[in-house]
Amino acid sequence: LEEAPMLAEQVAAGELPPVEERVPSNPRVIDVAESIGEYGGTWSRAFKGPSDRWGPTKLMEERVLRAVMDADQNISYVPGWVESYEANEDSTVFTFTLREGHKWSDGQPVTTRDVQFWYEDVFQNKELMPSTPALYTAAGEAMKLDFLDERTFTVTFAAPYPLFLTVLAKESTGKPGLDRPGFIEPFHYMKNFHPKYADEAALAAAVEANGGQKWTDLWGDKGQIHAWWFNPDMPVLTAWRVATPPPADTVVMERNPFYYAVDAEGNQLPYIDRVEHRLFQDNEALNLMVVQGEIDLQSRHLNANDFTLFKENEDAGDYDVVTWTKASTWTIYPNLNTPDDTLRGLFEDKRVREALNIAIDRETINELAFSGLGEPRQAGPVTGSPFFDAELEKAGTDWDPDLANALLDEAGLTERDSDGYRLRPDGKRLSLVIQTRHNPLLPVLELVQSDWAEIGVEALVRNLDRTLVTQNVETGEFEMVLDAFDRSSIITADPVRFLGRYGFAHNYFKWWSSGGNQGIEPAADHPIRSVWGAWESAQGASSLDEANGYAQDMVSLFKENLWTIGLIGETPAIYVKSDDLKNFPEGLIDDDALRGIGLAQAAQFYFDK
Amino acid sequence: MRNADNLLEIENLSVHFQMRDYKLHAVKGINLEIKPGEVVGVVGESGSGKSLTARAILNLMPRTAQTSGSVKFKSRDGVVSVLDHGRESKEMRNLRGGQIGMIFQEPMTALSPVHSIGQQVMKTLTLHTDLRKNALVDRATELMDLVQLPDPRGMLDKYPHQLSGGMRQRAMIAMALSCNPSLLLADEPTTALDVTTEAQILNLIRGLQEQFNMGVMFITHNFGVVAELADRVTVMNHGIVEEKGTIDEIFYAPKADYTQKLLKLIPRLPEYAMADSTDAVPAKPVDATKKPEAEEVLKVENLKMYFPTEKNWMGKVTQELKAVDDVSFTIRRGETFGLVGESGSGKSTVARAILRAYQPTGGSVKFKAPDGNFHELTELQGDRLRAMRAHMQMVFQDPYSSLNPRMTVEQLIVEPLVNQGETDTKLMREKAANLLLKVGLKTDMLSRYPHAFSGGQRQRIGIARALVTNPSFLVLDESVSALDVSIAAQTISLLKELQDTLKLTYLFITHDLSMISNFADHIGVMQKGKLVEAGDTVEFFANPREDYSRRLLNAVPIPDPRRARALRERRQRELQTA
Amino acid sequence: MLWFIVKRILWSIPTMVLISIATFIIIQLPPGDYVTAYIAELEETGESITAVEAAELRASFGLDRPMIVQYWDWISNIVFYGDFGLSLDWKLPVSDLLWDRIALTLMISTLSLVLTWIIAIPIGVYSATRQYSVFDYVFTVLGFLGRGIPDFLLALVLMWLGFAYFNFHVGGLFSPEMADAPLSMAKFWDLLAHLWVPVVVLATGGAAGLLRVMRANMLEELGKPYVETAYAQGMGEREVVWRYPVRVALNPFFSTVGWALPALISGDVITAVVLNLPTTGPLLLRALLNQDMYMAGGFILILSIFTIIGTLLSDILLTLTDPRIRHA
Amino acid sequence: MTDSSITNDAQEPVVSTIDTAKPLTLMWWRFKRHKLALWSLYFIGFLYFVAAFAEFLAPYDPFKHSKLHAYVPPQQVHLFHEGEFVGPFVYGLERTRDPETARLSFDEDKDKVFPIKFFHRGDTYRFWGLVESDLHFFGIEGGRRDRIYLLGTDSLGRDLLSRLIYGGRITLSVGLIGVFFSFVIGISLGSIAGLIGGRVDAAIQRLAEFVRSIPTIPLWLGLAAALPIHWDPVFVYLLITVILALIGWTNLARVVRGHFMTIRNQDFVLAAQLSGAKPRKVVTKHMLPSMTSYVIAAVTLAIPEMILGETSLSFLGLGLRPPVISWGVLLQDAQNLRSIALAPWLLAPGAAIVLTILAFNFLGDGMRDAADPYQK
Ligand SMILES: Nc1ncnc2c1ncn2[C@@H]1O[C@H](COP(=O)(O)OP(=O)(O)OP(=O)(O)O)[C@@H](O)[C@H]1O
Ligand SMILES: Nc1ncnc2c1ncn2[C@@H]1O[C@H](COP(=O)(O)OP(=O)(O)OP(=O)(O)O)[C@@H](O)[C@H]1O
Ligand SMILES: [Mg+2]
Ligand SMILES: [Mg+2]
Repeated sequence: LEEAPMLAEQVAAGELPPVEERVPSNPRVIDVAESIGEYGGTWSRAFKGPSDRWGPTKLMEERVLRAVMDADQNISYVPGWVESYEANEDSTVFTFTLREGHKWSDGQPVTTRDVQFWYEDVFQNKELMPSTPALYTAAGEAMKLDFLDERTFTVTFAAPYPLFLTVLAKESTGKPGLDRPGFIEPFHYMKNFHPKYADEAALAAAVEANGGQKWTDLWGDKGQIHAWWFNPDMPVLTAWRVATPPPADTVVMERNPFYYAVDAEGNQLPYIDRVEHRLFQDNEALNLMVVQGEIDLQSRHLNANDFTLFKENEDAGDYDVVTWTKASTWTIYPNLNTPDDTLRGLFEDKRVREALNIAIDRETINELAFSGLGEPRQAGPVTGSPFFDAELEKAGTDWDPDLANALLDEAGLTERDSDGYRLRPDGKRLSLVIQTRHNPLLPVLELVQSDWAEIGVEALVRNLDRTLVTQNVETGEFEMVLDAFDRSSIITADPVRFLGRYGFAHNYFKWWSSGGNQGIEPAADHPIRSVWGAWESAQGASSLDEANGYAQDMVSLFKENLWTIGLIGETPAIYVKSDDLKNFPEGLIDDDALRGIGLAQAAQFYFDK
Repeated sequence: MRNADNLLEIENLSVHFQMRDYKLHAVKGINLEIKPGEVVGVVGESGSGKSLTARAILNLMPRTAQTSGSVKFKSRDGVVSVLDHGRESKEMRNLRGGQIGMIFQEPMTALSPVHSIGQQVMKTLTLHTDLRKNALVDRATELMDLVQLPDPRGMLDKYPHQLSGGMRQRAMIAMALSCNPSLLLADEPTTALDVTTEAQILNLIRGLQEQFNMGVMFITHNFGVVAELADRVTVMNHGIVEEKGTIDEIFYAPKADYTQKLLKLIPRLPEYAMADSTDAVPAKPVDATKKPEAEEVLKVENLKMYFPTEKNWMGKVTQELKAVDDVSFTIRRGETFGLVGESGSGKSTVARAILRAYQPTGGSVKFKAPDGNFHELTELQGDRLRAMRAHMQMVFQDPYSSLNPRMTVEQLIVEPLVNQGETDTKLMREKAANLLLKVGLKTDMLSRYPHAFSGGQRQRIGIARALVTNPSFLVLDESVSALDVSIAAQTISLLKELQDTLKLTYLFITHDLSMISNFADHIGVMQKGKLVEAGDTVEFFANPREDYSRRLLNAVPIPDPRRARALRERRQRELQTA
Repeated sequence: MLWFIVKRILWSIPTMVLISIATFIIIQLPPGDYVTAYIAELEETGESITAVEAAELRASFGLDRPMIVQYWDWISNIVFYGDFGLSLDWKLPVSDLLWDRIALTLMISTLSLVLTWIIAIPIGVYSATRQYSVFDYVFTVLGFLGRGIPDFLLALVLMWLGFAYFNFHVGGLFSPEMADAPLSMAKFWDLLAHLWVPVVVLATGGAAGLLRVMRANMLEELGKPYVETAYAQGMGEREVVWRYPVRVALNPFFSTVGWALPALISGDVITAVVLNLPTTGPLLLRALLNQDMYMAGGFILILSIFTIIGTLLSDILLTLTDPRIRHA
Repeated sequence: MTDSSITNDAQEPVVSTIDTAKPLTLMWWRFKRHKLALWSLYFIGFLYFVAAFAEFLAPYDPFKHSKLHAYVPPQQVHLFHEGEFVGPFVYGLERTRDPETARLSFDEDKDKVFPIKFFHRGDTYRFWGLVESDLHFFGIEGGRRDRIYLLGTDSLGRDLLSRLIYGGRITLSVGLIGVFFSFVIGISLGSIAGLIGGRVDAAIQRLAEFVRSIPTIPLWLGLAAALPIHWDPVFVYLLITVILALIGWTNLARVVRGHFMTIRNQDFVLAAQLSGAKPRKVVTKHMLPSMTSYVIAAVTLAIPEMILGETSLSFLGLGLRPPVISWGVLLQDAQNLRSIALAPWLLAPGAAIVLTILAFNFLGDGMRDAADPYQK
């Protein structure tokens, strides 16, 4: 085992145990992408504000298990902070074993007590978690945890739940502290802030000092204690831990001396000592940092539009532009729940949806708005995904305005007004408001607008504030919205896009997901019910293969109904990488279901000096 | 210099203005010289170029003026040819204020509105003397005292808008005299001063002139003042010098027709009112001139106007200046009420309070409108006040500041008509043109702006504006003070004519007792905010009751150099014996 | 004067109450709340929460209570404890966040403000006294160039030119390697090298305005007779101009200068955003967009207090500089 | 009321023969002497002319994109082809895309000569939405793909010149309405405060403080949600400018008030009041003219603010946005490093804005001088 030079001094001074005592006896071995690295260096990147913890989070988050992708884009799962995980035959009981000698970043051992604490005092605490997240339930019942010994625990469901592990590898929001994956809490630290364990007066004082009123203000959604990003004292399992938290303008993360992974030669990871995140407010400021060579590695907030700009300044800034493929497809969602009945009727008519689809000249959009770097396609699983469907990818993408016109005529939209626009059955002009929060995509919509004008459909483009669009989508007050169809690599990890959420049938989805308490009930024969049915079957399947089969059915249903108007997808995800930074793999799939940059295993990046 | 003795030599000075399609020759090649210790009186028609000549000496012409000729001044460091130097040059800077003092004709506008009197006077002192700090304040206070301003120390902290016309004029005089200049350019410096103050100021100038051998160019329309002060006189008309000569030559052997005409028109106090009259019992004028008693038009009762001068921290007034204190008088239709008195005694304030330019502190003003009813002016507001104002007009003491600088003469004159709803522009224009002619101006001036006129011309524009609506009541505040005697006479007769035909009523504020004696039916005398005497004009001039009134009458300058000299000598003798 | 100030302070109490209520209402005018903004942010990152979770979140932030209760909670904490509450977004006390950035904000905005004045007033005076001279035209054109190009674009262009043609390091206030270095001469130079862009950008926009206003007012005053008097007293041109008309011409400047006070604290948002300056302005912008109501509300309240103080200061300045107002 | 005594004895016509120009005529004379102002007036007139006849003067449909012509730099107009005079013409375009950087570059294809034709028939349009025509001021003869781009094209291959010409329409009309409104409100409230003073002034000052304290962003956000989404963006923008005016008056009001407080007791104001002028007239004819210079300067300063303000709200969904074309919107296209570095010609709208506001400024200068009685 090798010692990072940065820590050698502390070890010599006796402040830190030697590396052998810090690393589990059975550490995780991470395969390097190119070569064994060198220690040291600071990785500079940029962040946009307090909520932009997603960037730092994804580059180093730890999970029970995590996805890895090889050079042939084959996706597989490996254990994360557990030594092993195992499911029983019918996927009702899952057994996890912790690593021997694994330590929190403050040197305290990681045991099942930490898991038990999470389960009993957080997960089951009604003040922190008034309701149970659906992903921890099966057949309507919450999971049960049993602790066999210091290192082993089991999770038991009332019904088969084969997708449990897949979900765990992706899902990151689970209360409290929202952005943190569940399952483990540093008991020795957090107990100081839990009324069950803490001294009442001391806890009250801590709450007061933090400007809160209740103990949950310290811990829950309002608190900082529990958020690694804000609290440097919080013990973590990740490769780095925050040293200078926000609101500093430069947030600094430092290596975790107790990180549990090594490279093939036994060097404790990570190689890089420090990660610095500089605050920026506007994307152009970030672009300037990039071309000036101030960024060592970053993709977040970089836009494919700027590809040429970045490319041309590669030499000036001593960096390379490396691309991955984005799993998302820019998609216009017609709202099947729009309050306008006539319009809803039209949207429910597949001929209309198909006409709107094929009226669009996606080649031109790709050429003009994406410099030809993307691919005209329909919303659906990305190339390389196990659920990829070549037919869906091309469904409705053949540009054929004549056929589109014919389809609309067939759908009864034959009347036109003096400007040449078609009239709806109620005599009003067929005009569709497309909302979007993506400023850079306005040119795309301008092109769509002129394409649709050719078939007598008026598109009104409205660029709105992000929150406003979200609010409109939440309430269903929209006609069409342009957004990314994402999470389309491992769709079983998070299939909400297919189920209608935040897109073509948000209110139907709400009805379904709330068990009929909220939202709008679709007609009994509405095809969306079959999608939900397929997903329910997948969740309740007894094996992963069976579940995946049902998921594939969902994809087929999607293809059949053509609910969305996908435009361009598989655009390059731009990574700006400093010339010195090594072991960054090229050509992976950038998707949240695969945890974005996390797929590249940041702990093994290094600087070649 | 042609003559080494001369302090100032003006040779062939011409000034013209390029108007759009013609040249306006304001000064046409005049020559003038002043010796040290000499007072040269400059008299002449209003608008004849007197002020421009004075400004040329300082090289401070309006920027649009084109000047030719030469002006040579013997400064302490040698002869300076003024016009050869730039307006802002260092040479000029040395002369101005220090060696050449200038009293501008219109002191009301000539002072900076945002600096206190003290700051402005002391600025000249710091520029040209070594006085600093306390010595500076002391000297400034002394100057205030010299020009007869009350509360000299307190005066330093006042701002121009808090002072009466005469007070501002005196502040201006103090500024000009502060550095004991070797040449004083006094452009009608006593127009706003009552005769007693005027006499003292003249004394002061004479004293300095003797003490420092100061040369003085004294522009005035008041032949009494000329007679009192001047050694030589220059008479100007239409931009040329009509006649030059010693004072006696001009008064007793005038050659030019214009001079003769002027001398004939000089208003004089009635003989019976002359202080040095040897007649013990003056012959009273014939009673027939007296008009029959007419109805009352304006009743002023216990009028008070106080200005706060000090406030405590709560904003409560702790000390106030009683500018008008309990003044009552009545004016009858078709009459002229002459208001005279000390400078700063509250005359203008009375006028303004009557017309509700100020809200009086107390008292009542009743005005009989043409509808035959009395209206309490102090209580009117808004439209009703405006309705009353249609029957009243005022000619302001300071013509310059009362004319909107951005309006042409035509706009200014017709404005009251427009306000009354008149829309016929042609008719209005004709009226305006006629009025201009009546007050001795030319109709081609209609499209000029106020700043392009001489002081007297502006005053006449003010009169024309006041007359255009034929108001039934007119306040004239020092309205002919800047006019030469001939135009003043013409204006007065115009006013009289209007009064006779239209039964106009005038409140006439003036310092010119000689003029008012021929014009007013009743006279009121103000002192320190109070109306100390009021009564029939003849009565007043024959038998002034109050001590102050007598002093006023005594101090009237007499437009007769010999008599003035005799009087001066007599007074000096009296002083010595006393 | 003292009473005047006391009276104004009394007046400001109802004004503040009104402002605080209006602010609180207006902040909540946009549909949705912080949780909606939070959902939007999650969506953008490929995450989601359920409707139930959203409701729980609202409850935990107290967003589900009636507005009046929320208002009282907020304002009473401010009035009685000086506690501006927790920022929902940063999960930190609002006051901490503001204090953190206020020093730098004040420094930059004061610097650019003072620079604006130092540049604009003399040039305005010069332009008026030398109307239609070459320099008058030059400054006019430069001024309007600064005004006609959005600050944002100007900053970008300057930075790009600096980077592409002069190899300057631009953006932010320090180079990355200097940011954490201890205070030193080198760091100071580094700061100066970065500061010129924001200062130029901020100054050009503001200076053009003040310059033209000064010029206009000076032209109005220069023809007045009292200027002649000043010359007749023997003053040189510069002294005449600066002592007399400038004082009168500054009236519009004094009328509104007090409102520079709140601007000093918030800084220029757009420029700060593009130049990546760690000032308070972007913080407020972010808070408003994310509906971080305590952060936004507290900040706006502070700004309005300074607006009120600024008006008072302006009025005091006006009375001090112009006796005609003082005695009115 | 007749004044017999004055008019009757005027025997001869005194007015007709003499030079008594009306004040407005006087001003025009003085204005004409300011050559730069005169030229600026012509220039502004020209701009409005261009905006009025945009359809005819613009060579192309401003919305028509071209797949092959994205980011074409401004084309050079030549006169001589291979040493021979042909009159004004442009060469054809040769497009290449760098496979590495994806950058498009265009070279002149010296084999293709396209002479510029005036009164050329091209894209059809409806003039003012009424008359259909296809006549354009100029264009080139050639295939469907051959076009002339004097100012280059934008990212969608649309002719920038045409867009600039169309953009002037909104910028020079709607953009200036807001300026007008905020001036009316500012001047009115300022006048009232300065003229009446006392309690009225105090109330207006508190109102100003209040209005200044209102956070605008949430207000706009609220509005963005409240306004029907179908409404025409130009109309929404118009509404916004009016609302902007409702809160943008404070500065001007305070300045006017400050100035009025200094002059309200001056003799010429009193004289106007005594001559029976109503308060409104006293304000508009006497008091405000004394701040002509300031008001003109403030207007010229407000114009660029409004033009640029067009887009500052756009990220909230409220300002003008594409497909509406205005100079502000066009300039927004250029507000990124990408355009500055790769397509600097997209900054052309900025030049148009600067030129326009300079013209407005010099026009203002001329008007100021014309209204200034102290000028010759
Ligand atoms: N700026 C100017 N532009 C045009 N004409 C002017 C200007 N200033 C003065 N004048 C004209 O020049 C002539 C002389 O003016 P000046 O002021 O010297 O007269 P004045 O003799 O002092 O008269 P008064 O006794 O009335 O003061 C007048 O006719 C006046 O109209
Ligand atoms: N606005 C004001 N504020 C304070 N004091 C004032 C104001 N106006 C006038 N005064 C004072 O009131 C007194 C009377 O002034 P007023 O102008 O009525 O005098 P006047 O009799 O017209 O003198 P003059 O003959 O010199 O014009 C003076 O002492 C003056 O200082
Ligand atoms: Mg004169
Ligand atoms: Mg007076």
